Amino acid sequence: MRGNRLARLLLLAGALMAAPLAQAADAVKIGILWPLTGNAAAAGQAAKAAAEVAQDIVNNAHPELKGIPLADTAGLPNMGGAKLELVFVDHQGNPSLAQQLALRLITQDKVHVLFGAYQSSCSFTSTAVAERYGIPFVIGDSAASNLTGRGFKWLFRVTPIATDFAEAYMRFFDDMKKQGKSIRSIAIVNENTDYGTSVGDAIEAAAKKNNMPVAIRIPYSASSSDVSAQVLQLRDKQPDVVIFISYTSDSILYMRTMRNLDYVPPMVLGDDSGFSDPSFIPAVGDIAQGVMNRSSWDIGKPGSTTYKINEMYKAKTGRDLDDTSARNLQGMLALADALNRAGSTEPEKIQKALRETDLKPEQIMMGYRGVKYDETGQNVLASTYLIQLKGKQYEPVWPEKAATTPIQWPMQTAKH
Amino acid sequence: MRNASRAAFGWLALAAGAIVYPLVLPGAFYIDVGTTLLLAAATAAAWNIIGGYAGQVSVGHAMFFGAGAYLPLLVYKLWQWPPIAGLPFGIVVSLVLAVLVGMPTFRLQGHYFSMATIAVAELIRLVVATAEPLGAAIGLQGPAVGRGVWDLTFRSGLPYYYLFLALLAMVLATSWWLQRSRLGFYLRSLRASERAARSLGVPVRRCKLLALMLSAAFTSAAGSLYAVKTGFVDPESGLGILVSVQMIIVAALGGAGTLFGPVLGALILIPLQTLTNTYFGGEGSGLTYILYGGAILLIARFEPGGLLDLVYRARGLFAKPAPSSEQSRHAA
Amino acid sequence: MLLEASAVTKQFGGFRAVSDASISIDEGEIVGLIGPNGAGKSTMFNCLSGDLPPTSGRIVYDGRDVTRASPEAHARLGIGRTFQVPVTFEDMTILENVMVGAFLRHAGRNAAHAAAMDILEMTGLAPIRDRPARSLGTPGRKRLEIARVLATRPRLLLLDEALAGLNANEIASAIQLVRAIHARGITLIVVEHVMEVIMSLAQRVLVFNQGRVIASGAARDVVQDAEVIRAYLGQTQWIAAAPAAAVP
Amino acid sequence: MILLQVIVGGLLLGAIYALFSSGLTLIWGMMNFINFAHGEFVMLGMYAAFVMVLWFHAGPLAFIPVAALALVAVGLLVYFGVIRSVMRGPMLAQILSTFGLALLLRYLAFWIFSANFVSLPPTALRGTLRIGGILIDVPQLVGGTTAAALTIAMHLFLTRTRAGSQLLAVAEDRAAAMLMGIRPDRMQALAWAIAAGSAGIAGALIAITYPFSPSIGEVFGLTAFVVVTFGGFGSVPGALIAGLLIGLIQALSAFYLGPIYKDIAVYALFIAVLWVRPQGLMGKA
Repeated sequence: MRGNRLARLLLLAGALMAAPLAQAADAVKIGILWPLTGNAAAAGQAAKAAAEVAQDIVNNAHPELKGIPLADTAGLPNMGGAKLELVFVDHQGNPSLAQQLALRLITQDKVHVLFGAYQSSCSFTSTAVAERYGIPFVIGDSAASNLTGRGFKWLFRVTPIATDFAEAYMRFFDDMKKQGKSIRSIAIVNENTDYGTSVGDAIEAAAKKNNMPVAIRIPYSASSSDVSAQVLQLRDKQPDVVIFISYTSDSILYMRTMRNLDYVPPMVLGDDSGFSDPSFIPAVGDIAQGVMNRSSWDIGKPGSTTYKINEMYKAKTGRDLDDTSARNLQGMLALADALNRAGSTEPEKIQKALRETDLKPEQIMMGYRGVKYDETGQNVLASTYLIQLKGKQYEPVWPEKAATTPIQWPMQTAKH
Repeated sequence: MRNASRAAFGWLALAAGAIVYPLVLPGAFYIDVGTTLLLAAATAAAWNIIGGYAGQVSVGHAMFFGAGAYLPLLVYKLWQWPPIAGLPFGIVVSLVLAVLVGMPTFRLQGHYFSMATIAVAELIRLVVATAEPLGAAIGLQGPAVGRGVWDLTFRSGLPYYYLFLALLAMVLATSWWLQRSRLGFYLRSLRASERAARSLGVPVRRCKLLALMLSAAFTSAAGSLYAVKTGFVDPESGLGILVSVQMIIVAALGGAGTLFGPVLGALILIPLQTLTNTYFGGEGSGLTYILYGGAILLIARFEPGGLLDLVYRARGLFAKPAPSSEQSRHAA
Repeated sequence: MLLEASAVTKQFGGFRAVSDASISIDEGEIVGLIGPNGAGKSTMFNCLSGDLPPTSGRIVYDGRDVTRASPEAHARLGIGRTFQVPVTFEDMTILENVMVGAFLRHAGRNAAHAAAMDILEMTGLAPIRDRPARSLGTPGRKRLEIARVLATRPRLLLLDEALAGLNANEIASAIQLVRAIHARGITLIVVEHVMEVIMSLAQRVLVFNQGRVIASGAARDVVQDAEVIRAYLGQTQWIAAAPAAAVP
Repeated sequence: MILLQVIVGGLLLGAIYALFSSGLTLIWGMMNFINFAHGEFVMLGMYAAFVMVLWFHAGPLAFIPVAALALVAVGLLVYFGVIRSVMRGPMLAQILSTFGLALLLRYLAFWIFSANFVSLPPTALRGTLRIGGILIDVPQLVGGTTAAALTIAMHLFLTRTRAGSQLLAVAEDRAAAMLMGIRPDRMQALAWAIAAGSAGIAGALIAITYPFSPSIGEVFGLTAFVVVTFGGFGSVPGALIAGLLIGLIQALSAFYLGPIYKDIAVYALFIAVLWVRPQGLMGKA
């Protein structure tokens, strides 16, 4: 009898769960998996706002955004003006939950495409579900190299990956050496979860290939509340460039601790993430002048398309668009372009359209050389700028053709 | 014996419900929720053997779950074996861990055991997160696409559902046997008072160790099935403290030290989690956890013995407790 | 000689709870252990039952050295005990409590159940066997403790104030129970405050004071002993009447 | 010289560990109650300071006491609303209740303040001191020494004042204390107020230097457990010594072995201590 009642309860719960999954006609549904709570919530929340901006750009007419495909029309013209409908779910950074939610999005919400999933762990499990069901999955952000290369046919990644960054850094060092800067050795400081580890590994491998000595590699836990020991080690090794692969609180902590311990290396190079967090500049902008950062995103001059996109984002969140969220925004726009070309919500057609994607630099908001996927689904034209903190914002300084201001090297001339 | 037959009927109804559930709600998502529920119930029931019956509150069961989850993916990574072949290895590692943890710490009583288990589990998580052969922070993956039936990479979630159901049935059957066996009596007696139990000839440390090993083995098996189903494990999802805490919450919520408690806890908690996440998760306002945490707090505040107590009180089953004699907060 | 403790000393930091105490018990005896509060009776009990290993000295039971054996080993060898403040297994029923004891000699559930039912009949607890132990009052708990340890089939039973806090009726029935236990051939050592009880039960009495055995012999003789009276000086009122003073 | 620098940094952080752990150890020792939400109390102290700075542009002299008072209020609310009835229940209900509380507090903060990291703007406490070749961050120095001083003050309060000794009496033997006319309920409420208040101060002190978000409590909660077990349940001097020691071990192992080993070193040592001396450094056997 007890069992009966529970079974009934269970059924009721099931019925309740089914309720909100009603369909809206004609829209193209995109299921978006992000960590909206948990430790990576801040990134997930920012990316959510960015996706909503992308939705706005596609669904409403924005003729002021020149060059961006689908901006000037409302909806997807090839599909009779169909709108994008976004279904957000929160996987909380839990890979098993990400798997379950991918299932829900595919089988209950009947989404046509999946998008996500920030943490590589969650991307691993949710893309596998999409692969099994034959639903295209566009990765907006996860950078772990081994996400692609699993033989998946339904996986597309717009963002550059760890090895791209690493190679960009090496090219940058070469350029600097040609300009007569002294770079005898570098140091790699990385937080020790999947993001920091995979980027750190990629940089170390690239440095080895390019005969760039790594003076020291310091993996650390992002929850550290004291990093003076690491800073002292760096001071001891005297590298010419320190590359930080850090989240928000730890990147701020490093900057403060370096200031307190009176240590300024010739150059600090942040690998996006924490250095791009909107909290970074208000917290340590004054002491981190000259810090370089990786970004594929540049707000640009007032009046430019990118500037206007940033204004849209800012109106929504009160903050500037950061690189991580911008890459997600770009991912959504590139996906919308493919959906429009597919002209249908059939998975095979979307897959084919994604494969045929060929966006030119002027059609995108990011500093990529374009969007074009190889057979593993990786965007081979993804690339990055290097930017430098000058005053209250970062300015592009490398590659030269993107630079708005000359690079300052060493970062702070006063000390050292 | 009216109660006994009533209990038997209840179990039968529950088993029947669990077996037909996928047919009633055939969506892949519902099956996955059902599988999650079964996993939660199975791990909580496994934890219940040491934490409930024996009253030794382990806050480090993630080490067994993690061992179970890592070994299948490790044998796949190293030798390309079907992951499920790692299940027995996981159990062996868990048993070794149980002995290593249990031998010294069962001298300690009360919170010391809890603290020691937290510390060992955290230590293992941290070490694994730095161990390259174990995938370090990035974790291990299973075969993305199955190479044969033994890889158990089903497109449908149904086989997993029944695998987890079978596991839960095994844990519950073992618990039922345990309740009636000498070991079960000994565990419940030492939970009440180790000193009195020893005076009656109960080999307390050996019993606790046996219970921990039994509990560890089942937890490990659950971890293995989890890894085979998910195809992925990293230090956080396999060995994180939340893994341990979830087992405790599920068991304690339903009623620790009872046969049905962990199942009841899972029946309430997992739908609660799923519902709050379905309705409020997409907003990302944190409301999911506010409701979830609030519900746990209220239950602990008003039903400290677990919800099963409430059920029993409501049914007035006290007059003649079933032979299993579920723990109950009697007002007499 | 069933049990022989020679020169047992138990030291807690600087405090000697039991000092150089020697006692010997013959099979089939009922021995009373008396003395003022804090005289070391309970500590001695704990040494004899394996709960506390003595600091020095030697305890031989049935020809075997059990000085440092664990409490569970003591139980296996046939030394059972009750506690001064009864410790029952609260969440279990009375029957289950007794079955815990019975499992020592019967691995199987059914055998243990049968053995426990036997004991429950003997101790008069059978009618309430399915009530949870926590529903019992102090007299019931004391009785349950006795039943539980009887189920382990001890040869030597150490009763620690099993009668304290009982009213006259209960004492009478408890004395009956102790006699019945003795009649089963079980040797008993009884710590008791109620002198009448000791007088009527014990064949031999040992008097503890300040950790030492200061007198031993037949109950009547010991009460006359000058040293014993001195030890109890100021406490005569409870030697005589021994009301239920220890009852909380 | 570098070694000295590392040691000073570790000790200053360890002092703050000691402060927020001493509240936990007080409750643990007194009521045999594990509070899984203690880290969240520290987090709330940080946000109390944040709100004061944001709304009233308060300086540390204002926001630290306010954080303390706010958390005292939270502590009392939690005690009377939840703990008083839960503490009589089984240990599992206690764990359950404070774990639910931790989630609730964490995500209430999340709801109100969002998941974004925030940090306090530079306060009057700024700059770096150079003392005999080593560099010390002023906020860190002030934070560490204040924390150490407050921990010692708490110990003195417990051992030298009437209220304190009544509190300890309840911890020692509840029944005996009641016979002496002490009302355990009030003393336990006092313990919760002190515990939460000290966590609040610790939070405010940490907030001066470190950026934070609602999920930061988890880290502090775990650290506090280790400190408390290490020092011995219920021992404030134990918590002080253990806190300093753990800060030191973390700093030294981070420097010599690498930062990812610092928590490994702490847990390994912790387990070793449990083995050899289960009652902790200053605990009673």
